[in-house]
Parts: sequence; structure tokens; C-alpha cells
Amino acid sequence: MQHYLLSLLIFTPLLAALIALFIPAEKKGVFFSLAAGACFVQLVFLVMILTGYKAGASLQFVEQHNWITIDLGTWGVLKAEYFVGLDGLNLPLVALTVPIMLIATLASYSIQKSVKGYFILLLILNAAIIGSFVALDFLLFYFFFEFMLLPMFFLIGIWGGPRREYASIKFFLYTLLGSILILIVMIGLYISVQDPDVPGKITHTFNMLHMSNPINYISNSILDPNHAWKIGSFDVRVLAFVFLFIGFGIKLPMVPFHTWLPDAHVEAPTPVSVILAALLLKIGGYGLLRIAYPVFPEAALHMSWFVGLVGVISIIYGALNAMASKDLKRLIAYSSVSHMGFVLLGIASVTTEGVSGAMYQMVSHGIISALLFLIAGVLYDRTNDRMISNYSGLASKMPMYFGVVLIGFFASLGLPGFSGFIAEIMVFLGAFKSHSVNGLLPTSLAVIATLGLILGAAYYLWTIQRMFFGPFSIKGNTSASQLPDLIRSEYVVLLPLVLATLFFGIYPQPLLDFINPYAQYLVDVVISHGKVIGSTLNH
Amino acid sequence: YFFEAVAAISAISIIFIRNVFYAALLLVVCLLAIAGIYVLTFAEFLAVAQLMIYAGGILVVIVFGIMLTTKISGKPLQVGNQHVLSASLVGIFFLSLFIRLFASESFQVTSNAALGVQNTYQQIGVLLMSDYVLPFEIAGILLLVALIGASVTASLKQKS
Amino acid sequence: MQPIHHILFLSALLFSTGLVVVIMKRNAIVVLLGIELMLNASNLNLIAFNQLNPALFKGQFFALFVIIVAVSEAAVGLAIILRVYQHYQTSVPDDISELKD
Amino acid sequence: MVTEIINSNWTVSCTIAALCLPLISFILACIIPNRYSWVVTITSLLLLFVSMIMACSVSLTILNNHEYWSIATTWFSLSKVHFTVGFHVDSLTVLMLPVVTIVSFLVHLYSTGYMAGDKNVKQYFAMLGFFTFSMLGLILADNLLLLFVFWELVGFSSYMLIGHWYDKPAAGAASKKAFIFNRIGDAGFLIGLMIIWANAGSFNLESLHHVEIYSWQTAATLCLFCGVIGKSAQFPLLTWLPDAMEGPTPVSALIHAATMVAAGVYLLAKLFFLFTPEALQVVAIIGTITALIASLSALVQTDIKKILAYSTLSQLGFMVLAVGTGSPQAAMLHLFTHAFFKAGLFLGAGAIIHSLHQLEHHTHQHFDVQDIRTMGGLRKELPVTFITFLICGAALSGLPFFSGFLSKDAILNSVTAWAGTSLSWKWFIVISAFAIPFLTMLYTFRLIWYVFFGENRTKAIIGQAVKFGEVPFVMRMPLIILSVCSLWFIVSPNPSEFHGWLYHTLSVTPEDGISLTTVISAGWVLLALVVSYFYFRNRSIESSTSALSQLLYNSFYLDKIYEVIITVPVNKLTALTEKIDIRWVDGFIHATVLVNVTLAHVISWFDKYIVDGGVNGMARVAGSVGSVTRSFQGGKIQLYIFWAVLGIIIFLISMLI
Amino acid sequence: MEQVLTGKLESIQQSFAFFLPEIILSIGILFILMMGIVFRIRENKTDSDKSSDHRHTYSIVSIIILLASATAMLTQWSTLIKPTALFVEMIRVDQFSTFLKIIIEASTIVVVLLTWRGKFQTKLSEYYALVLAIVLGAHLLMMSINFIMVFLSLEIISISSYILAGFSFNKKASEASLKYFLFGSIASAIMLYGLSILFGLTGSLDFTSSSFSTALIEKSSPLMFTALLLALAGFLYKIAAAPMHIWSPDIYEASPMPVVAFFSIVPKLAGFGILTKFLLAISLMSKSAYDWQLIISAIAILTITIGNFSALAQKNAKRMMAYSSIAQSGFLLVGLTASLPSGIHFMLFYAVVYAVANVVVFLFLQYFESNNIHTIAEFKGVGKQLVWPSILLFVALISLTGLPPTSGFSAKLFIFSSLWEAYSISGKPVLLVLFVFGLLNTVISLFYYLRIPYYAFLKDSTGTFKQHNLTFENLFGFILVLVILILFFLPGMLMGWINKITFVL
Repeated sequence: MQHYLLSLLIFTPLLAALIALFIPAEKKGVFFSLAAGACFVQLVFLVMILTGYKAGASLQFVEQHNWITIDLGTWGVLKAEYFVGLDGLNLPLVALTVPIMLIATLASYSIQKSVKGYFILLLILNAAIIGSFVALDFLLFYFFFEFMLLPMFFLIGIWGGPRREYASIKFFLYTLLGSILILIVMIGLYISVQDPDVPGKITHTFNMLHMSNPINYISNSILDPNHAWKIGSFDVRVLAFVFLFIGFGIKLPMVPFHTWLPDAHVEAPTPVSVILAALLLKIGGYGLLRIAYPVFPEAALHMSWFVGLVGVISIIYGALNAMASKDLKRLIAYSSVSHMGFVLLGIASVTTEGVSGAMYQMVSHGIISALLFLIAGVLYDRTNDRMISNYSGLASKMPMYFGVVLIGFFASLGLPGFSGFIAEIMVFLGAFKSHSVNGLLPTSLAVIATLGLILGAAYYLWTIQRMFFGPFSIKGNTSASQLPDLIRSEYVVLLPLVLATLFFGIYPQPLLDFINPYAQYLVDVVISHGKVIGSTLNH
Repeated sequence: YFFEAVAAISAISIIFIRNVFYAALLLVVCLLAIAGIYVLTFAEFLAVAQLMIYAGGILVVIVFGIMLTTKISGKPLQVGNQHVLSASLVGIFFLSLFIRLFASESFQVTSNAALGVQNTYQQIGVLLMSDYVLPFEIAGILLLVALIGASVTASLKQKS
Repeated sequence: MQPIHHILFLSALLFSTGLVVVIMKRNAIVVLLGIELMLNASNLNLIAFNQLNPALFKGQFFALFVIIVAVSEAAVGLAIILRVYQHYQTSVPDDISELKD
Repeated sequence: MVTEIINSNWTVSCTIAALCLPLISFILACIIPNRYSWVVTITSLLLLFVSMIMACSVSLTILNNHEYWSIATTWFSLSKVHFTVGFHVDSLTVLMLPVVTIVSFLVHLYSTGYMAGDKNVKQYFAMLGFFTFSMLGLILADNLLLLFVFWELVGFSSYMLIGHWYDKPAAGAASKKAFIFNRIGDAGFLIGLMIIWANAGSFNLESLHHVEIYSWQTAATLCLFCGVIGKSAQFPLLTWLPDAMEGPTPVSALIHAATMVAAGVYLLAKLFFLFTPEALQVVAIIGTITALIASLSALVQTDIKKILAYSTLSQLGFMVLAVGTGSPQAAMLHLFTHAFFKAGLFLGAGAIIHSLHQLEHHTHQHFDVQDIRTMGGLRKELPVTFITFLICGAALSGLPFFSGFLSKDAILNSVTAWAGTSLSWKWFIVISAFAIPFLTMLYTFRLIWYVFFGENRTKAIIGQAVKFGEVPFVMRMPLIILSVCSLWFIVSPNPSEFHGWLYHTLSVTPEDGISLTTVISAGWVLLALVVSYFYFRNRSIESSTSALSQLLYNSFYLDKIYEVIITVPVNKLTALTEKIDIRWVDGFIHATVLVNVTLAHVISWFDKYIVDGGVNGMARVAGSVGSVTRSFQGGKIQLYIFWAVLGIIIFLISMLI
Repeated sequence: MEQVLTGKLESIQQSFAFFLPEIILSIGILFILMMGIVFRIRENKTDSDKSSDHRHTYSIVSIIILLASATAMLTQWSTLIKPTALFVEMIRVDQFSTFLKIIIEASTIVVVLLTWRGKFQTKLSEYYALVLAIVLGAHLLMMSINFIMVFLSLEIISISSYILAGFSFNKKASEASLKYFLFGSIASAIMLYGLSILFGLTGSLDFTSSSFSTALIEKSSPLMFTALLLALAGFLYKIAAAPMHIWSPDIYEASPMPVVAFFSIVPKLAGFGILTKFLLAISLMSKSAYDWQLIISAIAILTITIGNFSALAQKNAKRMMAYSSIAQSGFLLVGLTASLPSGIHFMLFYAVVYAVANVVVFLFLQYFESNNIHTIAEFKGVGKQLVWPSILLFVALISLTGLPPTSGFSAKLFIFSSLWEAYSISGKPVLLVLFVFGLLNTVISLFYYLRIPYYAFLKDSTGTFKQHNLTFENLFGFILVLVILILFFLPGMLMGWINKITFVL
């Protein structure tokens, strides 16, 4: 049982989706309970995993089975595995995914249009997200990574807002472009890496752990770290890193590959926005930490300033755009761009603090953005109108809602006591320290990043001022009677998130216990491998 | 050389002649000239085949076709030109290309080997039934297919 | 100059002429004539090259089968042209353009 | 210097209790349902009272035995580094603890009267409790990170309290402005923190003491000073404080006079050992500028609270100046005295406003209850208020026998000592430092003359005889206490000697003798009093339109300047980024990343949805490219053949040549 | 002399054992023609229209023939480890061609089933005879090692195809047929000219013989190159690769659906079979003076790009599929470009996947056509009413795009892997260009492949659709989609088989 928990986690929603397939579409209520039930079962598994997990950087709950083994004749054997496991990097994200999926499912209660398809897609998406977090085989990861796209495409495209087709296509194409770049690197990697455990014929493996160890590279293969291949004047490994960076960066999203995000968010239904912001974006950061940095350490060190620069640009640019947004959801979407910039900045610093901060920020942003999109959804459910300028003085009309909004906004702008603060502080610690510890990031970059804090405060407070302060009035075709305060079902989804962000803001240690060993390990690996590879190249 | 000149002239005239019927006749002339060349290069069997099949077969079919189409359309069989520039460019290109390429090659003709060949017909017959039996059979199938095809295509008049 | 070169030049001429006819003429039947010219150009080549090693008859056989193919092509081609004629009352390929984007 | 004594467990638990009780008050206020909001008033009052008692007893104990202590526990740790939550009590803390708790308790008490009947009273008391908690945390924090946490939380509660009457658009705007200005400062603070962290590797104040001087210190301390600028409303971030007067008056008293804005000065004093001389010069200059601007502006204001706000600003500038001249003790002393008399002034103003508001309520006439032009002669109507206000005002203006005189004296002393004898630019600062008390005197008594003397203009406005009601006891009570605290003995038994018992706790080596400056300053303020009497005694305030007064009224148009150099560019920038996003990033990606044609078709497909301009042009270009690739497949078979053959030819040529 | 002759005759006799599948096909052609005549005579007698019965009979008979021939091939499989030349070096059976032959037979069976579900009923005996003739031609083409056989079998395919293209017997079809004919015969004329020069230069008609290859090395002149290129052009025409691809959209649009499905698979794969052999022969393990890798990559890039970009603008589903199949040819060429054994293995894998996905697409396109859905825009809202066909079609399209979890992804992954490997061996930049370009084109291809599902699922329908009897399509499509999915999760099943194929020149 212990050993199959991860598979159970992945396959529970798939099983539920399969069951749902055979239930006639007329029974609408059944699908909701089925999906919610599956999520609850997952939650039980998650609790079992959390209790069984021992802190440390090592992999746990590993399952490894042969998946594809193909003899390729003269150039060896191709080997892909069903290889999943948990460590400090993906455990928090999995632990984030399950509750968020539950909340998203609960928030889908009001969906009316083709319920069956909706919940089936949601369940498939659920499995794919968890799968891509726990997969340790590149091919398996890629499979889940791509497999997320299709349900998402339809969830946005069918259940979305008026411009949903445009948004869904844009989302799909962007992400596909990114995944093609990843695919290119993946192909290069597995051709260059052999499995050291299999004697005899060269075994090309997709195992990510093998990929991150320089001794497993076939000598003189295209990505062999000991042999500098060049295309034109570019080092191939640096190029591969850049491809991965862009590929995952699109998902993250980073400027200038972010424009799919606002559109997708604005058009997606609330639960889908929640999933998109809270979970899908994390896969970009996860991929960078899981693949790009360990596998190409010297390229990563070489390009870190660039990663950091893009991060800072994302922070500032996202914030400025958020300020210009007239649509509440769009604003939150841009704030996501801004916040995910911190993830990049933290990763780029390659310090324990920075990487921990980036990972913490991913979890924290997962919670907070879910909260924010649910908040936007509350308003949209009531009035079908998200334009900021159409509201004024809501605070007096919906005081409890205002309270939750305040918490959400201030959590997002990094007020101490909320999880975002811890994450941002750690990122800054890393970013400032980087200059003196490993000399990767100039201090000026970190200084500029603090501008993001000011801008963050500015756009949120401005929004509060416009929407909630002042005398009550609404424009557009809504009436005041449409605006009751929060109802019980909304509390059910909102409160856990509020409590979570408070908890992780006040008492971060439990989460850090998971995160930190991996961050430490990653930094050590990247720095030591990067230096080793760099020195062999110089000789 | 006479035959060659005839073939060349008649071929080129096809380009400039506007009447379809004359074009067909010019082709006959050309083909006959080529048959002549065959004879001169000791490929008598082929020359005969050329005469019989081309002049006798294809040309009859073509002329038949011309007459049928004329009958249907009732228009004079004039043919216009199009894409003159591109066509002539392509033509000149290939002509010059091949002439240059051929000229740059030297082909060794086995000295007087042709003279030693006798009784070509018998040899051809034997080879046809041994070495070339498969192509021979396949050619049969090809002709069958063509026959079916032509009949199928041409015969469905009443339905359309 | 080798004795076969002039034949090769002739074949090149016929090939080019055939190509020109194919591209230039507006009547499908004449295009067909052009194709025949091209095939004959190949045949000339084959026969010429056959002279390099006449005892094996390889070129001759190839040429023979080419002639057979030419016949079937001509037959089928004309059948198709007739068919089109019935539909369009023309044998000018350019006027036949119902298939377009 | 710091001795950890296990026996002092009692003080430790008392301190922690004092810290946590306001938090409990906050939590209770959040939990208690709306119906029982009256319960909140009582609980929070009680809790604060206990908190105050504890804090005072702690202070007294430690003042007696000088047993400074600190406790700490790990908050969270990364692999090698630990971040701690810890409290440290030293002389500064001991000084601040009673100030915060006493003022806070008094404000709570006052508010029960002032805020009676407000519909969001629950929320109000919750935030007051939260503020007190954060402020105490700020004082007690033993490391910079924790200090920053509370620093931000203080800002947050300030935001909430300024915006308490969120129905008023001005309140919303003011609260936003306050928070953002603070945030700007905080960003600097954060940078400073990070520089310290990156170089010294620690946040702990104790361990920072042992750090040697490095080149980074100037930069780091200047960044920290940014935080001070934001929080204590120094130049150039000073305009939020006058605006913050939109909040309830007790809040202004507590946050924007006594405690929060003073936190900056507290921070400076606490981190004084880190500051390099260069940094201190900047500090001094900024302080002087602030003080000058503010006191000049205060001269022409007409809103009673705004006058007080500007006065606060100038006093804060004065304190900062003191720190800059190397005398944090003097600054702290002034902070201490200022907290009481300024709180007293605000509460007094609140009392006036309250009663005028009642009046407005009764007579159903609308007038500006905060405008001093509508007041006058209130001496007779509100006697208690008048007296307390007068005492506090005297303290503010630095008349002898009041606490302000002594603390100001201390500052002036340090300034002159700092400037030295040689003539340098520092003498400008000395001159300004002497000008400031003079100006203070002028605007203070201008206010007092207008409000309490002369004929009663309110009656003139209303046009009927009305009965003024003195404010209720719960409001009078704090006024009296505070005014008592504004007398000299709170600083030192000797009314002319600032080296009293308080100063001892701050400074190890007291200086002796009545200095020349003391005498000069005493004469100086008296002169000012005379000037103000003759100049303002009977003069009515007409809204002056002269350029100078307008300049001062708008505090040198700082807001306008910000609008021009910050707000407008930022707005332009946001508009620009939005445009970039829609037109360039999207457009670029539409056009090239997906290799033109792809998106051309997306767009032609969705063109009815995409009405936004810009993209369409791109689309058209891309679309035409698409049709070019298609056009040569139109349907002409011979052309097809030509193309195909041409393709072969191209291949031939490219390979052969 | 006599002994030589008897030796030859004996070898010919032995050849017949290996030639069994083709013999079965040839007899099948004749048999179906006979059947047609017999039925027609009977029809004329009874004067009753029983053609529907005959439909079934024809289909069943052709399936039996194809199955018989496929069985014959499977029984030969194990004996084919060593390639065997037949009929005095005219053709050669080996596992490579047999594998492709089996794919072709299997797809033809599906095409027959499609025809059976389709609506046209005229001249069925001739139709099936022509289909079988093309299959026969494809077999021969892939086996041939002699230029004469290449030319003849190519012509069998072409001539039959010209007629099949016109098998709807309407205006459009006859036009398509004419175009196909003109283009095809010129392509073959050009190829023939190339072949004739090759013959002259090498003195050999057998392009796998040693005399051919030595001559190729010795006489590597521009003329040789020109001749090879002209010959290649003919093959490229068969596989519809640029620049000889232009015929396919018109033909696809006008031909009946089963014929289109047939065209998109059988002649194409046959063309690939011969192209592979020919390229292996002329590149001489890259000892050739000319960089064929470069040329093929250039062609592949061109083909993929033209195919994809033109497909974008199409409004007609069949036409779009035509361009898609052009692009897919380009991807298949990628496998060839690597010029590694693994590359060709993966090309075979790709071919299987492509064939399956294409069959599914055409299966459902035919079904939708019966609902009067021709243009992509007419798919509006179909997904909500005809759920299963739309989903299955969607999976097939996704597979053609090359996204997980379909085998199209595995195929693309494999094929590009071999390309990458080829690049790391040779370091030619053009391979990298092809690599990046090809994969980016996948994004573009997604665009048009997604358009049908996009209209089907995301748009609301305007009318209602007839619910035809769908069990056959659904079941059959489901099985094929299952194959697509299984080949993703367990590609080893097929690759294990393919990997046993060895290549000998």
C-alpha cells in the first residue's frame, strides 16, 4: 500500500473519470459528487503520504517499472520507465494540488453546461497535474505535461467566457510551442545519456536523475558536458538550457511569453482559473528546478543573470500591466505574472534561500491566487461583470466579502503574516546574497525587483479604493439586490485558503522542512557540478 | 544524320504549329525518323515495334481522339499557346544543360561489338522468356489494367 | 566526337521540346503528343546507350517496355480526355478549373 | 551591557503578556458577532488596561535594576541559517513601552466616547488592538526581520484605520496614499535589510553590534533610512501624513502623532550604531528640510487637524535632525515628550471636533467642523479642553516648565555641539534648528488664539444661540492625564535641566551644567510667543491668495510634484506596458513566433472577436503571406507542371553550382 | 548457353514460391473481373437491381484475396531474413518491403471496408480490380531492383490511380483525373529520362548491383547527378513531396473518400519503399560525391512547410487532409534523412502510425460526408450531437499532430531522435535546421488539425444531424484508436518487430 500511494493518487481521478463515462449524462448531480469524492479519496491518500514522508532530500515513495524498452540496433537501447517518486521539491506541490483540486471541484458546483464532460475533463486534468509533478522519467513527465493541455483547452474553450475560443487556442499554441522546445531538448538528452545500471549495450534512458549526473553522459554525444559542441558560436548545452528555460518560462509565464495568461484567465470559468493559476503555472517553475538546473548546471550558472533579469522584468512588467487592467480577473492574472517573476528571481540566485523562497513562493502563490480567483468568481457569479470601474463602495454592501478581499489582496502584496511575505523575503535574501556568495546576480537587479513590492501595493490598493471605498454605487446592468454577502458554500471554499495562507505566513517551518533539504541539495549539486563541468571544459 | 535532322525539325515544328491534326502528323514523321535511327543503331526489333505500335497504334488512337473531340466541340482544331516565356525558359535550360552535360561525358563504344551480334530476334525472344519474363508478364497486366481503365472511363457516357 | 553523342543531343532536343509542348500548348491532346516526345527522347537515349554494350540488349528491352507503357498511357489518357470533353466540351486544360481553393 | 538573568522571568512574562493582550483584543473583536459589538469596547479597554499596567511595571522594574534581557526562539530555519522570533528589552524599549501602552490605553478610553454609535466600531477596536500589538512588537523585536514584519503590520493597521470611514472617498484615497508611501519607504528598508544580511549574515541587533565597519554600511543605513522617511513622513515622502488626518481623530492621536510615526525615530536610535557619519549627515539634512517645510506649512493651514499634522511633521523632522547630529538620546527624549503632548493636542482637537459635530448634528446645519475659521472663543464653552490644550500646546511650543522645553533643549544642545565652532554648511542647520522652535511657537499659538479666543464664530455661522456640550468624561479623562504628562517633571525634576532621570536611562555619560543654549532657547521661544500674540491675536484668517501662502498651504506643492514626476509617468508607463502587451508582445508573437501565417488564420478565424486595433494590421500582412503560398496551386495543371519542373531546376542549379 | 538458360529457368521456377502473394493478387484481379462480367450478364437477364448484394460479394472477395496474400507474406516472414532476389535479379523480397506490403494490404482491407460503407455502387468489379492492381503495383515497386521493373510497376500504380481518381464520374472527378494523368505521366517521363541516362552511365539496370555502385562512384559527374535527381523526382511525385506534390489536393478533393484514403496510404508507402531502397543505393553509405542527406533534408523541410502552411488556409476537410498528407510525407522523409538503420526503422513505425490515423480520419470524414459535412466550418457543433465519432476523429487528428498520448507522438519522437542522432554523428547544420523546423511545424500543424475538433466541440450547432447507423464506424474506429493509443504506451510491441528488419543493399 505504502509503495503504491503515488499511483493511487494519479489513478483515482482517472478511475473516477472512467466511471463517469458510463453514467448517463442526465444525472447531473452524480458527476459532482463523483468528482468531489475522488478528490476526497485523494486527500486521504495525501494524508497517508504526508504522515509516511521522512524529511530529507532523498526520494521516497518510489515506483519504478519498465515502460518502454526498444532495442535500436546499432545505437543501443531506448528505455523509458514508469518512474515516480516524491522528494522535497514535488511533495509540497502535490500537497498543494490535491486540496486545490478539491476546492476547484467544489467551486464547480454551479456549472450547468454539459456537466458530464466538464467533470470528466476536470478529473483527467487532475491526474495529469499530479502525474507531471511526481514523474521522474522525462518521457513520462512530458506525457503528463502535454496531457494537461487538452483538457485545459476544452475547459477554457467550452465553458469559458465570450472570447473563449481565442483564449483557448492561444493557450494551447503557446504551451505547445513551449513543449516543443522541451521536446527538442528531451530528445537530445536521452540520446546523450545512458543508464549506468544496465551493463552491456548502451541504454538510452529518460531517467531524470541519470540525466543530472555528468558521468552518465555518453562521451562525445551532443550534450556531453565534457565535450563542448557548438552550433555557430553557441554552446549546445547553453542552447539546450535556453530552450528549456523558454519552454518552462512560457508555462510560468514570463515576459514576453505571458500574453496567453490574461486571456486564458479572463475567459476561463472560475474553477478552471483557479487550477490554471494555482497549479499549472507551477509546473513551469517545477520544471526549471527539476530539469533545467540540475541537468545543465554550468549553463544555468552561465545564464543565471539572464534568468534573474527576465524574472525582474516579469515582476515589474506584470505589475505595471496589472495596474493598467480594467478587468478584475485580468488584474489578478497579471499579478500572477508579477509573482511568478519572484520564482524566477529566486531560482536564478542559486542560493539556498533563493531556491527555497522560489519553492515557497510557488506554494504560496498557489494558495493566494486560488483565493483571488475565487474572490473574483464570487463577484462574477452575482453580476456577470468584472469591470473594476463598474463598482464602487462595495465594502458597505458586502462587508464580509470585503474582509476576504482584503485578506486576499494583502496576502498577495506580501504583507507579513501571510505566506507571500515569507516567500518574497527568502527570494530577496537569496537575490541579495547571490552577489557575494556566488556572484551570479548583480545587486542592482535585486534592488529593482523591490520596485515590484511598491507597484504591487499600488495596484491592489488602487483597486480596493475604486471598488470598495467611497459611497456605494454600481454601473452596468446590475442592481444592488444582486449583491448579497458571501453565502455558506463560498465560505467553504474561501476559508481554508485564508487559513492556509495565514498558517504558512506565521509558521513556515513545516513547509520549509520539506522544501529546504531539496533546495540545499539542488544548490550544492548545481554549484559543484557546474564548477566541475566548467573546469573540465577549460582544460 | 538525315533521320536525326528530320526528327529534330518535326519535333520543333510541333511547338510552332497551331493545328492539332498537323501536330499529330508531325509526330508521326518524327517517330518514323526515330525508327530509322533505331535501324541504324542495330535495334531492328525495336524499330519494328516502334513502327507498329507507335505509328500504327498510338497515332490511330490519337487521331481518333482528335476526331471525336472535334465532333463533340465542333470547333476548328486550333491550339493556342500559353506560358510561352516560362515554357521556353525551361526548354532552353534543359536543352543547354543536357547538351553541355552530354558533351562533357565520353562514352566508350565497345569497338565493333555491334557487328558481332547476329540473330537478334532469337536472342530477344529467349531473353524475353527468361531474364525478362517478369516484366513481360507485368506488362501484360499493365495493358490489361489500361484496357479496363480506358473502357471504364470512356464507357460511362449514358449515366452522366 | 563519339558516335552516340549526336543521338544524345537529339534526345535532349526532343525532351526539351516535349517539355515545352507540355507546358505551352493549350490542348490536352497536344500535351499528350508532348509526353510522347519525351518518352521517345528517353528511348533514344536507351538505344544509344545500348550501343555501349549491345550484346545484353538491356537498353533495347527497356525501350521496348517503355513503348508498351506509352501505349497504355496514351490509351488511358485519351479516354480521360474524352471523358473530360463530355463534361466540359473542351480539351483545354486551363478552362477546366473547378478545383480551386 | 545586556545581562540575561533567569530570575527576571517575571518581567519576561509580563512583557509578553503586554504584547499579546492587544492581539487577544483584536482576535476577540474579530470573533464576537456583530450584534454584541458593545462587548468589544469593554473587552478591549480592559485588556489594554492590563497591558498598560504590565508594560509600566516592566519598565519601572527594569529602570530600577537595569536588567536588560532578551529571549528568542527559532521562527523558521533554512539549512544553516535560522530566523528567530525574539524580544529584546533595553533602555529604548523601556522608554517606549509605557509610551505606547499608555497612549494606546488612553486612546481606547477616549474612543469609547468618540466612536460611540459608529457602525463599524467593532472593526475599529479590532484594528486599534492590532495596531498596539504591532507597535509593541516593533519595539520589542530583537532582530531586523521581525522588526520589519511589525513595521509592515503597523503600516497595515494604519491603512485600515485611516480608511475606517471608507464611505468617504477622501478617506479611501488617504489610506491608499499612506500605505503606498510607506511601502516605498519599506522597499528601501527591505533593501537595507538585505544588504546587511548579504554582508553581515545576520539580522540580530545584538550580533550586529559586533560587526566591524564596512563600506557597505553607508548604503545599507541610507536604505534603512528610506524606511524611516516613509514611516516618519520625512521629506520627500511627507505628504501622506496630513492626508491621513481623514481617519478618526483618536487614531490620528495614537498612530500619526504619538507612536507609529515616531517608530522611524525609534528605529534610527536603535540602529544608530550602524550609521556612518556620511549617512548621518544625510539624515540631518533630511530632518531639517522636513522640519522647515512642515512648520512653514503649518503656519497657513486652516484645518485644525492638519495644523497638528504639520506640527507633528516638523517635530519628527526635528527628532531626525537630532539623530543626524549624533544625539539619539535627545531625539528619544523628544519623542517621549512629544508622544504625550501631541496626543493630548490631538485628543483635544478631537474633543472640539466632537462637540462641534454634536452641534452640527443638533442644528442640522452643515459646516466644516475641522476648520479653525469656524471656531473661536471656545475657551468659555469647553473649559477643560481649553486648559489641557493650552498645556499641551505650551509643551509643544517649548515653553519653560513644560516637557517640550527640556527635550527641545537637549536637541538644540546636540546640534550646536555637533556643528562645532568652525563655520560650515552645518551652521545652516543650526540656524534652521533654532528657527524651528520659533515657528512652532507661532503656529501653535496661532491655533490657540483662533480656536479658544476671540468671538465665537461658530455661533455666527449657525446664526443662533447654541449650547455647547463639553465632551463626556471618558474623553476628558485622557485629556487631563496627557496634559499632566506634558509638564516638566516627567523628564527631569529640574525644569531647566534636561539631564533628568529619563535621560540617564538613555545615556551613560550625562553632561553637566546649564548650557548657554538653554537660556537662549528659553528667551527665544518667549520672544516667539510675543510675536505670535501680536501677530495672530485678533487677526481673522482670510483665505490668503498670495503665492507664498498658497505655496505653504500646499506644502510646497509636493503632491503636485509627485504627480508630475511619479504618478503621471507611472500611469503613462502602465498605459505603455498595456499597449506593449496588446500591440507588441501579442502582435509580435502573433506575427512571428507562430511564423506569421498561423496566427493570421487564428485571427481571420476569430476576427469578429478581435476588435482591438493593432493586431488586425499584423494579421492582414500575415494573411497575405499565407495566400501567396497557396496561390500557385490555383488549379492550372500546366502551371503546376511548370512549378514542379522549376523546383527541380532550382535543385539542380543549387547543387551543381 | 543451354545450361545457363536452364539455370535461369530453374531459378525462375523457384522464384514463384516467393512470389505467391503477388500471384494471388493477380489471380484475384482476374477473378473479380470475371465476377463482374458474370454478374452483369445475370443482371441483364433478371433485370432486377441486385447490385447491393454484389457489393457485399465484391467486398468480401477482395478482402479474402488480400487476406490470402497477406497470409502468404506472413508465412514467408521468417524465411526472409536474408533478402532473396527473384526472376533473374528483377525483384527482391526482403523484410523491409514485406513489412510495408503488409501495411499496404491491411490499409487496403480498411479501404475496402470503407468502400463497402460508402455510397457509390457503379462498376464495382472494375473498381476492386483496379484497387488490387495498385496493390500489386505497390508490391512490385517496393520489391523491384531493376529500372524496368521500377518503371513498369510505377506505371501500373499510376495508370490505375488515374482511373480511380475519376471514379465518381462527375465533372470534378474527371477533371481531377485529367490533371492527375497529365502530371503523373510527365513526372514519369522525367523520371524515365533520368533512368535512361543512369543506364547509359552505369551500363546497368540493376541499381543494387555492384557494377551500378562502382560506376556511381567512378563517374560522379554533373550528368550523373542530374540523372539521379530526375529519377528522384519521379519517386517524389509518388510520395507527394515538394516540389512534386502539387497534384494531390485537387485529386483528393474530387475523389471518393475511400479512394482518397487509399491514395494517401498505398502509393505513398510504396513510393517510400522504393525511395528508401534507391537512396540507400545511391548514397552508398554516404560515400557518394553528392550530399544526398542535404538534398533530402531540403526536400523534407520544403515539404513539411508547404504542406503545413497550405493546409492552414483550407476550408474543405478533404483538401486539408491532402496537404496534411503532404506534410506527413515530409515527416516520413525525416526518417530517411537520418540515413541510419534506426531512422528507417522509425520511418516504418511512423508509416504504420500514419496509416492507422489516416484511416481513422477518413473513416469518419466519410461518415460526416454522409451528413453533408464537407467544409470544416460545417463541423460546427457536431461534437455535441455525434459525440463518439467526433472524439475518435479528434484522437486520430491528435495523433497526426503528434501529441501524447497518441502513437503519433511516439513516432515523431522516434523519428526526430534518429535525426538528432544523425546530427550528432555528422554535425551537418542542415539536419539541425530540419530538426527545429520540423518540430516547430508541429505547432503549426496543430492549428489545422485542431480546427475540426474546434468547430465540432467549441461551436454551437445550427442544425441537427442524422444519426446514421454508426455501430460499424464506432466499433471499427474505436479499435483503431485503441491501436493508436496502445502504440503510444507500448511502442515496443511494434518496434520489436520492426527492429528485426535488416537492410542489405
